[in-house]
Amino acid sequence: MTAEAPAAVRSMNLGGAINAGLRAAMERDPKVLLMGEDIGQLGGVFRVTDGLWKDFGDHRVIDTPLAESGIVGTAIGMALRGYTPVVEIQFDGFIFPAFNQITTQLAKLHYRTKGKLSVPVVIRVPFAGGIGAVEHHSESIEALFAHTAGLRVVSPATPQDAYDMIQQAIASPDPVLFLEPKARYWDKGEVDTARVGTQLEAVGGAQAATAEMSRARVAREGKDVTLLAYGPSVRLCLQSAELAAADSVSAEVIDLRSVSPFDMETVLASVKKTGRAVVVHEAPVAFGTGGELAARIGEKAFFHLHAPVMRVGGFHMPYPGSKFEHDYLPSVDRILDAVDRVMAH
Amino acid sequence: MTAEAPAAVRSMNLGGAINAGLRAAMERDPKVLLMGEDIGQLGGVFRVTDGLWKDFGDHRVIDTPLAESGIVGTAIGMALRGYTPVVEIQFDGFIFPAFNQITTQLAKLHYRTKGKLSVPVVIRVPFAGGIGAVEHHSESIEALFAHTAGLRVVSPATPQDAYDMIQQAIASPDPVLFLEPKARYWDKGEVDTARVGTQLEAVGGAQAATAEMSRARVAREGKDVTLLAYGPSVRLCLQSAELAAADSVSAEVIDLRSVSPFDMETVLASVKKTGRAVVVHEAPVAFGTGGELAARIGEKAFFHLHAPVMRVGGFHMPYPGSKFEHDYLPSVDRILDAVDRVMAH
Amino acid sequence: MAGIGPLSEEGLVRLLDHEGRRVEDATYDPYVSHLTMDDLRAFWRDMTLTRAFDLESTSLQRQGELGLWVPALGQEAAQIGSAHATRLPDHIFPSYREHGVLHVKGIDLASIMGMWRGMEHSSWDPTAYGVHTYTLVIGAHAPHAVGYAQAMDWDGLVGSGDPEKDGAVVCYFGDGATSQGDVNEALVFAAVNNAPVVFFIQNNQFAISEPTTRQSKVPLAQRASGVGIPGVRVDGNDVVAVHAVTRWAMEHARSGQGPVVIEALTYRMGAHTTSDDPTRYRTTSDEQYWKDRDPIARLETFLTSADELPEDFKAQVEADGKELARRTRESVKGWQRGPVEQMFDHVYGTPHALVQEEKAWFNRYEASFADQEVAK
Amino acid sequence: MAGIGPLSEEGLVRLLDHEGRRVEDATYDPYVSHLTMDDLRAFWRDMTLTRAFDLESTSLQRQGELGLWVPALGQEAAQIGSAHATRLPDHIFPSYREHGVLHVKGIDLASIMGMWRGMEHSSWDPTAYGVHTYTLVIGAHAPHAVGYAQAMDWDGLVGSGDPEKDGAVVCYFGDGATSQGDVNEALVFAAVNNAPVVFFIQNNQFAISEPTTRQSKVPLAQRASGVGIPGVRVDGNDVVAVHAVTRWAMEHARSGQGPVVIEALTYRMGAHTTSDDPTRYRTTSDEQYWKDRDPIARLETFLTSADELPEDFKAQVEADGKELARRTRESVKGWQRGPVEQMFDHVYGTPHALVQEEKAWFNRYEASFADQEVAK
Ligand SMILES: Cc1ncc(C[n+]2csc(CCOP(=O)(O)OP(=O)(O)O)c2C)c(N)n1
Ligand SMILES: Cc1ncc(C[n+]2csc(CCOP(=O)(O)OP(=O)(O)O)c2C)c(N)n1
Ligand SMILES: [Mg+2]
Ligand SMILES: [Mg+2]
Repeated sequence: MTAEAPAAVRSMNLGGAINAGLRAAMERDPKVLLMGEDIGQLGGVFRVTDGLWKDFGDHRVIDTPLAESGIVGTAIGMALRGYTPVVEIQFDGFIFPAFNQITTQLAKLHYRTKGKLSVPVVIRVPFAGGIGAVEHHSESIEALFAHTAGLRVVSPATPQDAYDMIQQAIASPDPVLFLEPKARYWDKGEVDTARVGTQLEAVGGAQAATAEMSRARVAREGKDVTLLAYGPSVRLCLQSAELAAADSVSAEVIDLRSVSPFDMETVLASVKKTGRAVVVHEAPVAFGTGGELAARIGEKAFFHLHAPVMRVGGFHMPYPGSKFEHDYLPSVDRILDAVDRVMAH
Repeated sequence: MTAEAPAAVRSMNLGGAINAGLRAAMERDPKVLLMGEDIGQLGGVFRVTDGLWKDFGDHRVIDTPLAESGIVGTAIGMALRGYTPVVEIQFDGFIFPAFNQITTQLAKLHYRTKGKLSVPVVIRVPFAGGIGAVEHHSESIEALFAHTAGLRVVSPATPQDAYDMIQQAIASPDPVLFLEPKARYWDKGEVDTARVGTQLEAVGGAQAATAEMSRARVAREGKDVTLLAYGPSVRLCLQSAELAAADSVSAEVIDLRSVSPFDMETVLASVKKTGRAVVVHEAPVAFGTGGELAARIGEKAFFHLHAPVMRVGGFHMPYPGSKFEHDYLPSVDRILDAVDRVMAH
Repeated sequence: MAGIGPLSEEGLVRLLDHEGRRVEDATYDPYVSHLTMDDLRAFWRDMTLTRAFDLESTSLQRQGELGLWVPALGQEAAQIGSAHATRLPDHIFPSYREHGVLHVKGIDLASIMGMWRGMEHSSWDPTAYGVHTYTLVIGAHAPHAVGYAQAMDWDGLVGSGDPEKDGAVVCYFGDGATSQGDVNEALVFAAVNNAPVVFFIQNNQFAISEPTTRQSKVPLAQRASGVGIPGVRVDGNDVVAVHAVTRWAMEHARSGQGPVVIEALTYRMGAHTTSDDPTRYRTTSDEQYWKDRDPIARLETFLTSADELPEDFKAQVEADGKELARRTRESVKGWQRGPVEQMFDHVYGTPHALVQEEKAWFNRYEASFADQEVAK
Repeated sequence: MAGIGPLSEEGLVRLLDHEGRRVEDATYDPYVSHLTMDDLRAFWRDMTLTRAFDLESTSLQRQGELGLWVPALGQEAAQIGSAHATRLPDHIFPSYREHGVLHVKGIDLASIMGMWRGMEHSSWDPTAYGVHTYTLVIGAHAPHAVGYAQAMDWDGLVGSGDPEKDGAVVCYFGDGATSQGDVNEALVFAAVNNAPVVFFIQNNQFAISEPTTRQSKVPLAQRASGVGIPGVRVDGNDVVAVHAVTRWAMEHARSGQGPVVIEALTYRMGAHTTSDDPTRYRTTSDEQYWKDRDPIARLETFLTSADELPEDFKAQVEADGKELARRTRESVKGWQRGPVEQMFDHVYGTPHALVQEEKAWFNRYEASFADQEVAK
């Protein structure tokens, strides 16, 4: 194999990678526009859209009235005329006023019209907890949207994925809920900025991009137990795997990346190998995405399992005051406790 | 044991039992009021509130403006002043405009105020499919609410339960999502109208009622496989059990009655006995309540299971046109197919 | 609009009174001065055909051929008059009762029955006709209309200086819908963005059983003033006045002057849907009062008194109505559902692993019955 | 309000001009004629204490003692003036910035810090003070206020004929909130039910970074006319005018005449919250303009020119402010989170199997560490 051209690798944090990805998408396609509360001059409360208003102007970076249903609803109308609106919901806990628009309109218009209409709206949501915030600013909402067909739900865990996946989400003809692990905005990493552009500019790029965005990634190989996570919990699982290794337990970590759909092929391959699985997410365990994973692993790999699939996540309660979140959220200790339990079999 | 006083048993259909239950609750407590769209003079599009406006008047049976968020939101305000509003959402598919009020306010106010405030609002929703309706009139929404702590989610399957549980829901100090299997409104049954009143008038009645409403019921005993269902799917499971019996498979049917919380004690006792479980619901299987049941059964009864827990339910798609619903919905055939699969082990 | 209720007939723009006499109106006369008797006959024909179709549809539902029917009876003038004030590139966001609008926009009414028969959720190509699909969630389409209108503006289709080229959006909804958050947010977004959209309220006096007085104490057009845009009330049973007001509003929007609210006061002469029973909540004398104000009869009286409705024209329209009804009946009865696995199509625009897996399972499952059949 | 924008200072009700001079107003003078100099000094004291507390809170956040602080700087007149027009059984639904209102209603400001420190989600007993908990979801409390108001009416607390006995509800929200569906639905429900509720908009000119012009092209009080209720614009930096207008509105509501919208035009002198950086979106000259219109200074000038603000009174208020700041600082620093299993409490009002199970698991899990500790 000959040496490849040097990739355009830059060091970025996760929030900056989304910013750069948005910029690249806007440069690539003049129909891509951003809308949301405070995303213009302010650059968003997390500064994820910093600089874009200055460079692309009022018409492509739109500060909207303070009404989430109206934001998503008007974005749908724009999409119907060929635009690709990328909506920012300021915090996870404020997506609910738009629930009707997302669930009954955005998710269903393509199906409703038997494919005659497409609404490629991307909804960016800084989600999950761990930043010491007040109420409604730490919610994990993925299960509430994954249950609704027609939406894709993804969450990047690394700057590279953040950079690639935001562009893939924008390129996808389907509506995408893009969940940004806000506590990881400041995580640093190397980002190859060339690859996704090449993918998207190729014939069938949007399809390929959607498919790639929907695939899981083996973040660490192992053989005794599979840790399944996405978004903010991936880093935690990697740390847990590191510690488990010290205890001679070899944990494989799968970064699911996509919640709807789950990449069950990758999941099942791993679980069939290890015979044990622990699912980790911040959302309450009850009726969460971990239940779906556990059920499907059960259905498809029952006779490979040495132990029940364990779930580590939030409790059945509203997200508590931030002084409690350390205890509320899944932790390395709780993950290792679950690993111990599955390893006992 | 001496003979008990003859119970006040009447024959009713499920819709009529809710009507009678609402009437009894309104007679018992002058603070109970009904609100919703077209529930007054019209008696609701399913006539579930028929006659109540005439007998209780404008102030207790309130036709509201056409705005679900406003309906639930104002109901919360009334509850804060000591009223017990029973809200009707006209159809399952129209609850989403109220999603924010239900999820961020109704569910959380008690927790938010450390118990200082209570909002005992009951939200009645004719839910699920099978009536040949147009879009948005056949949705199964339970998973979208069960994931949120602070709400109770229940669904009666028989006229007796409809009569009892609506009154227990109204008596409960917690907000309750009361899911009425609309395709079963016309199912007939005998209803003892005396028992629940006695329960509610006793000391600690509200607590006892809430607890009872949250318990599952063994609807049919069996020993080879457990069929788990609630609301509209219970009748289907009983029919399936009947047919399975002809095939020498003894199926136990559990009518869960409550989705949040699930009565895991009853579920686990049954599954530990049979070693096999099939969950049936109309909602899409993916990220549905069956996943939660399967996961929890896995966690708690793994080594009792002869086969993976199977799920029978809707597919990952919007509820299709009514000409397709017969194929979309779980059927006796699909349940028996799942029973065959678990019995193969 | 000060001091009057939401059902008041005071101060409505009216160009034909309810006895079919022409009333002068300095403001709106210019917007109908171009209309010829041929145009008016065409309006009458459209209203009459819409009604023939509508009555046939109700009877098809009664015969079990449709799951549901939503009649537009009595609202023909509001729909035909306004729709005739639009043309491409205008785009229309209907609610679910605007059969008359569809007809004017060239959608063959016989072809829209798939959704009411339960075979599909929408029936025509929105792009081809400039008419979005029906939306059953009350008010949910209102913000779509606003976003679409903003985008038309960005695309250079508004206020270009060439009035023939410019376009705007019309968004239809009912009196009940005015209470929804989405409709109010749409007004806010439209006003602040100066979006070229005309909100056309058909105040048919009922949201199912609830009279408009349950939604408002004041005329619904007044909602416009809350966000600082013009609002006009028009006699919704006067097709000429509706046309005039809508033309004015469309020119306003197309030329870049921003959104407008029109409230057309009309009356739902039929049931809300075929599932409804209006005898439970309204009086026959009320119904009779509005029967006497039937929008079709009004134009008919005007044309007849002007000796402009020849018998042969009437006979032809009647025959056309029968033919439309016949075609509708036949196409409905003939239409079979597609193959069952069709229900798995178009959930996504690109392959989705779960849908693929479930579809594959379903096909295997279905095939297993076929195998059993064969085995027997 | 015709033809003016949402930030216009034209036509505001004003009883003290920005140089602290009394302006006459035939309509609203009667609503302040009862005020004595003692009352005005009390207003000034409340504003001054609120500000002292507010500044201390910001510095506590800077020191890491609070997770977040939401300053009310500049909005003291709007809050103190309006709150003084309420008394039990009136009930208040604040947004999240109404610290001045809380203070007037007798809630010890030092005691409200638990929620900003992350120990809890709300801090006072709503029933005891007639002040609902803060609501962080913009606009979500507006329908609560309306429902509460309707229920007050049913309870015989409105229009009883005895004005001393009657009550009403005040619902506070910001300029940004006026765009939310919930706020608009609340207006609809209030209007149609004639609910005794005063919607009090603090137009502080910003929703975080967005100026009010992103929410509306017209004054926000005009939203009232959309649903046919009275709307009044008042100079929100004039505590006397705010008091007058709110008194009028409360009497209107309490006597059964229905809802009112008040828009108090003020200016958020500080950041949106301690997480915000206003230098990114507004100019210092704008800030200076409004600094010159500081509501506290305005009343101070008036009182001083009338020779009604004795030095010893000022000194005492200053000392009280320092004391409040000190108490706040100490109570914040001293306040420890409750035991961790507290987080499982009050999810439901009656036992819920899942919560019980998870709590039991958690306690066992926690205990296992204690065991390990012991084992070591
Ligand atoms: C969000 C929502 N809530 C409730 C319904 C049920 N529903 C269907 S039509 C209708 C009344 C609509 O009244 P209006 O807006 O006046 O329109 P009309 O039917 O009179 O044309 C209702 C309540 C719905 N479709 N959507
Ligand atoms: C539904 C919702 N969306 C977004 C937010 C985030 N947010 C918090 S405050 C705020 C601005 C509110 O502006 P305004 O209503 O004018 O009140 P102010 O903060 O100026 O007092 C925003 C967007 C929220 N809290 N709730
Ligand atoms: Mg109507
Ligand atoms: Mg503001």
